[in-house]
Amino acid sequence: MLVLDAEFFRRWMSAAAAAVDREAGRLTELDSAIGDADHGSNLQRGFAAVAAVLDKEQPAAPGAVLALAGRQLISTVGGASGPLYGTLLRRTGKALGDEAEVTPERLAEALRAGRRRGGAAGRGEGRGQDDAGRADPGGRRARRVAVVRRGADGGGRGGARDRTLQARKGRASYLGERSIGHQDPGATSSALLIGALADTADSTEGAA
Amino acid sequence: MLVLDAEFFRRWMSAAAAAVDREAGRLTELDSAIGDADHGSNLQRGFAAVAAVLDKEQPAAPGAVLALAGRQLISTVGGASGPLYGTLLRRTGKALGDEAEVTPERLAEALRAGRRRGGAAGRGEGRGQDDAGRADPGGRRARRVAVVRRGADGGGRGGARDRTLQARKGRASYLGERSIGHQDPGATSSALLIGALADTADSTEGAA
Amino acid sequence: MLINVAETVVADALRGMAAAHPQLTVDVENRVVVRRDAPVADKVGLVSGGGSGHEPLHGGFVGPGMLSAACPGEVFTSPVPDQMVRAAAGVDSGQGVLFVVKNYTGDVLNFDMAAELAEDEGVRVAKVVVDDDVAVTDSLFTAGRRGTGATLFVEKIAAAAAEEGAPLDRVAAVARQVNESSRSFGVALSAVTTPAKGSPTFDLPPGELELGIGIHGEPGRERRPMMTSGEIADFVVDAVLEDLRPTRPVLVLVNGMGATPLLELYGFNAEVQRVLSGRGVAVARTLVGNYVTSLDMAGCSVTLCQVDEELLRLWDAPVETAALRWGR
Amino acid sequence: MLINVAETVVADALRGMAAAHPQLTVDVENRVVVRRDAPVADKVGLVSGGGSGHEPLHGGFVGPGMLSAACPGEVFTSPVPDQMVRAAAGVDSGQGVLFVVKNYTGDVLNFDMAAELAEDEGVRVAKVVVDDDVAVTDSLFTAGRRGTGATLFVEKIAAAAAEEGAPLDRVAAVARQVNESSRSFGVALSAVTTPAKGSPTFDLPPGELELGIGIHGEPGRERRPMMTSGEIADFVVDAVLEDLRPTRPVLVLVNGMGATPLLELYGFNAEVQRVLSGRGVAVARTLVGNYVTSLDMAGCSVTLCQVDEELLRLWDAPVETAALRWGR
Ligand SMILES: Nc1ncnc2c1ncn2[C@@H]1O[C@H](COP(=O)(O)OP(=O)(O)O)[C@@H](O)[C@H]1O
Ligand SMILES: Nc1ncnc2c1ncn2[C@@H]1O[C@H](COP(=O)(O)OP(=O)(O)O)[C@@H](O)[C@H]1O
Ligand SMILES: [Mg+2]
Ligand SMILES: [Mg+2]
Ligand SMILES: [Mg+2]
Ligand SMILES: [Mg+2]
Repeated sequence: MLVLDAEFFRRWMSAAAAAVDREAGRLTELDSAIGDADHGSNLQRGFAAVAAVLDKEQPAAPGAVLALAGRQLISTVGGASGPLYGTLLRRTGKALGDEAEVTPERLAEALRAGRRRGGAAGRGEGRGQDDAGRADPGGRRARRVAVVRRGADGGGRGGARDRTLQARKGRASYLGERSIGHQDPGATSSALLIGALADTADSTEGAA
Repeated sequence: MLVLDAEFFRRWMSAAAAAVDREAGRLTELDSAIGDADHGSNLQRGFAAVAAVLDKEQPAAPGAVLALAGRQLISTVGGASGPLYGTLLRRTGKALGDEAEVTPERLAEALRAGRRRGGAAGRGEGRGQDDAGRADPGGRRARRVAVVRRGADGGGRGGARDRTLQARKGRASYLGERSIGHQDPGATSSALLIGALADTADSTEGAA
Repeated sequence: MLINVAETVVADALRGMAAAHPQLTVDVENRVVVRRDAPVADKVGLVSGGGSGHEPLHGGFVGPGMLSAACPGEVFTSPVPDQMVRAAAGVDSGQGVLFVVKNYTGDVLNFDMAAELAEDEGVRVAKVVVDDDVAVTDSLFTAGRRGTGATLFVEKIAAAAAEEGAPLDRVAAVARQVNESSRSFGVALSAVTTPAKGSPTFDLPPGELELGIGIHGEPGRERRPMMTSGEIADFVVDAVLEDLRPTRPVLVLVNGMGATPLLELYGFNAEVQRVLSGRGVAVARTLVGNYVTSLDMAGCSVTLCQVDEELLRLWDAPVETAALRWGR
Repeated sequence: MLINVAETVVADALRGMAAAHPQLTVDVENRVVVRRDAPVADKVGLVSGGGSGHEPLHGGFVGPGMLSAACPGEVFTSPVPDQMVRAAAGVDSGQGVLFVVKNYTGDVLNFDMAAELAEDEGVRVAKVVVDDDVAVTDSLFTAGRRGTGATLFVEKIAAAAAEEGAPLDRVAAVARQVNESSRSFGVALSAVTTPAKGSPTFDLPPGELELGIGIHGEPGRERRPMMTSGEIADFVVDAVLEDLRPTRPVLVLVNGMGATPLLELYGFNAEVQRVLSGRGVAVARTLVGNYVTSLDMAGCSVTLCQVDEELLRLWDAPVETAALRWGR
């Protein structure tokens, strides 16, 4: 059985940083069609900082890794994706507590908890930020945690399905019907992060 | 012998207005290569005003026609070409006095006088505006007054020769060597005005 | 672009601001711009911020009579909570701090987190969310209207109340009143190029315009063949009036998006005034200029704010910032 | 372009200015912008003007502490003498009027004619020709250096002397001293599009820049592949210093050509300050913004003016215009 330790989560985050770095141009391009052309550089800046701080502080427990990564995203990304991804990781980390190793089931549960508590998105004076909606990276990620367990590849294609939908959240919502046919940048980056998780799991299983 | 009356000068000015109107785009285009892209619209505005005021006031003597046209150019054109053309016409008109008819020789003489007195261009604190230089529309026009007497066509080709010269006056001078190879907009408009004079003379002789 | 590299654009600008404005304390590393004399005793502080690229908003509005501090984020990206927490702590005199937040998901989320953290540190925080852009239909299913030009009115007028010694809840109430009394609509004549992307965020051929744009290069709701200044004024002012239906005189902001020459903006203002007077709307004050911009975007927006005597008095009160100055 | 038709651009802008600035008297028909309280008793008047398209220059600089009147010509075309004569007559208190003229053939010719005519009407006129642009080599064979950014310094400082009651010859002498102490150099990142022409006046592909441009879309002396903000600052500041060789502290104007975002200008200012301090030049004051513009041109210019205590005091004196305001 696959058991996940702090090292696993550090590898996940560093795979995520690599994936985001590689795909930054595409994420920004997607965001430029229906947003403000910064999603790629936002995450690139954030995950570079995450990789650096994990390298420096080397937290010893899975929960501590995710909580630190989340805090770092919050402090360096800004925008919508900073608090959303940051809060998700931070709360997932908190839910994992200080155990030295966790099972994939525990991680899935913690991600769901992190997502439920991601209600910070909802404090915008009742104007519709109050649930993590269609495009919510956290939501997608939580739903796709199954991917990790199955070791399947969730990366790359994520978000393509969104093209038929009309954006209701984030800047893309301002486009109204013109958002239909566009791929959501946040959904795409979620797929990248999940893909990084899956790859990390794969290579761990392979090594085991 | 050709004798020129107020009607002749009004027809000259209205032919000039038509020519400038027709060629305004080209003049502006030339000015955009080596200046500030307004020579055509400057003269268009000025000669339209000249045509209007002559139509309204119907001055009875050649000198009065040119003086009024010159004043009108000064009051409506601005830029370098307004005072240069305006002063030339105004002073030529003054030199013609209030005779009801003048000979081509008298006109040629008056144009030369107008040009000599065009020294207003030279009051710019001794920085080089102090003579009517290469591109001076007045200078060209005075030299080409012979064209009228010969009834030859001076229009159209004027200024082409300038291409091999480096501009030393006006905005084109800022370009330094980069002005070589460009046709001067003021020289081109001078040729248009002279062409209008020649055409007017032709049609007058034809009618005579 | 007149930059070194995209990564240092905001830090470079802050260093340049510091050199130009000795009356500001610019913390380049932590990205906070504070008026030199903060905290002002017994005065409520006003902190705003948002993505960079909208200059002079917000740093250019820091000073006596307007913001106590501004937090610039990356270009078009909301700042991070650390910045607002630091700013709040720096300007709080004990009377509390008002956060002025433009209604974008990112801005709202980050300021909310900051409010929580600042309150943990003992700073009382109130918040007003500015959402004046009528181009975006307000609905439960969307993020709501965007915050654009009204931010200037909210910051100026609420700050004047603070300057007079109004307590936090009153300053917040004034800010909300100004927001509720304000509506905007914007038009782009060209797209915007961000340093990070290096090419225009959308494709707008010359000879076309985009109606209902935001200030982040988000494409608008509708594209049309080029209109005259007068036709644009008709369209834009009517869009605002339809939503605002003012019964009192208005403040008018004729705002350039960054690359529209002042000559054109003034000409456009003449048309805006024509439309307003045709619709029977009295104009109390007019401000024309590039105030809430979108980098190098050509275009303009109109913001109207209907005012009573109190708001007008606060608008006229002295202000002494890099970008807005009058009175005394 | 945000215009109606090219022919009415200037008149439209003047109507819009009138609506925005009740403290100005705007004669739209005769194209003269005058401070409302003119003529000010016992004060020398200052009249400037030039082609439109450089806003806020000059209309935005009319008011207490700066110009008495401004005469806007057509876009990039010097105004006609009738305008200056009318302005001079309107602002003369009997102490005479200083004409501030940028050194372009058209401006010099038209202001000269106006001076003659105004003197015929009994107004004493002095004139200063501003020629600060080092990109154009001064020579007997050319029209001389162009007038650009230093115009702002000349207008502000000479007007402060007038405001203090200095007589005409003294005001003119101060203006000349400021001009002689000032040098500028400009760079374009894009060409300019005039309303009359409707397309860029020269072809500047993205990724290239033009060094030594003027403010009328005249192409520069040299084209180069794009440089960083820091490299441009090195080039521009060195070009100015080579000619000026200041021995005293300088006023710095980091000027945008119209379409350069303030964010970039501030960043550029940081680089300018770096170069100056590296060259051992002390900076007394810095002004950053779009002040002497060229419609929608992207780019910037740097003007340095070396000052003694007297000039610095006059620079700091209060000014209250649409575009420049400080002090009391
Ligand atoms: N209210 C929201 N709920 C869930 N996801 C959102 C929300 N707003 C934005 N997003 C996600 O964030 C992405 C944009 O992130 P980013 O470009 O980094 O921030 P910003 O929108 O502030 O520029 C969107 O594509 C979308 O997936
Ligand atoms: N100092 C001068 N002497 C003679 N002719 C000049 C001088 N300066 C400019 N010109 C002429 O005027 C023309 C430009 O006129 P125009 O474009 O109408 O004015 P501006 O240069 O003010 O924009 C030039 O092409 C040149 O022929
Ligand atoms: Mg974005
Ligand atoms: Mg010209
Ligand atoms: Mg953003
Ligand atoms: Mg001109």
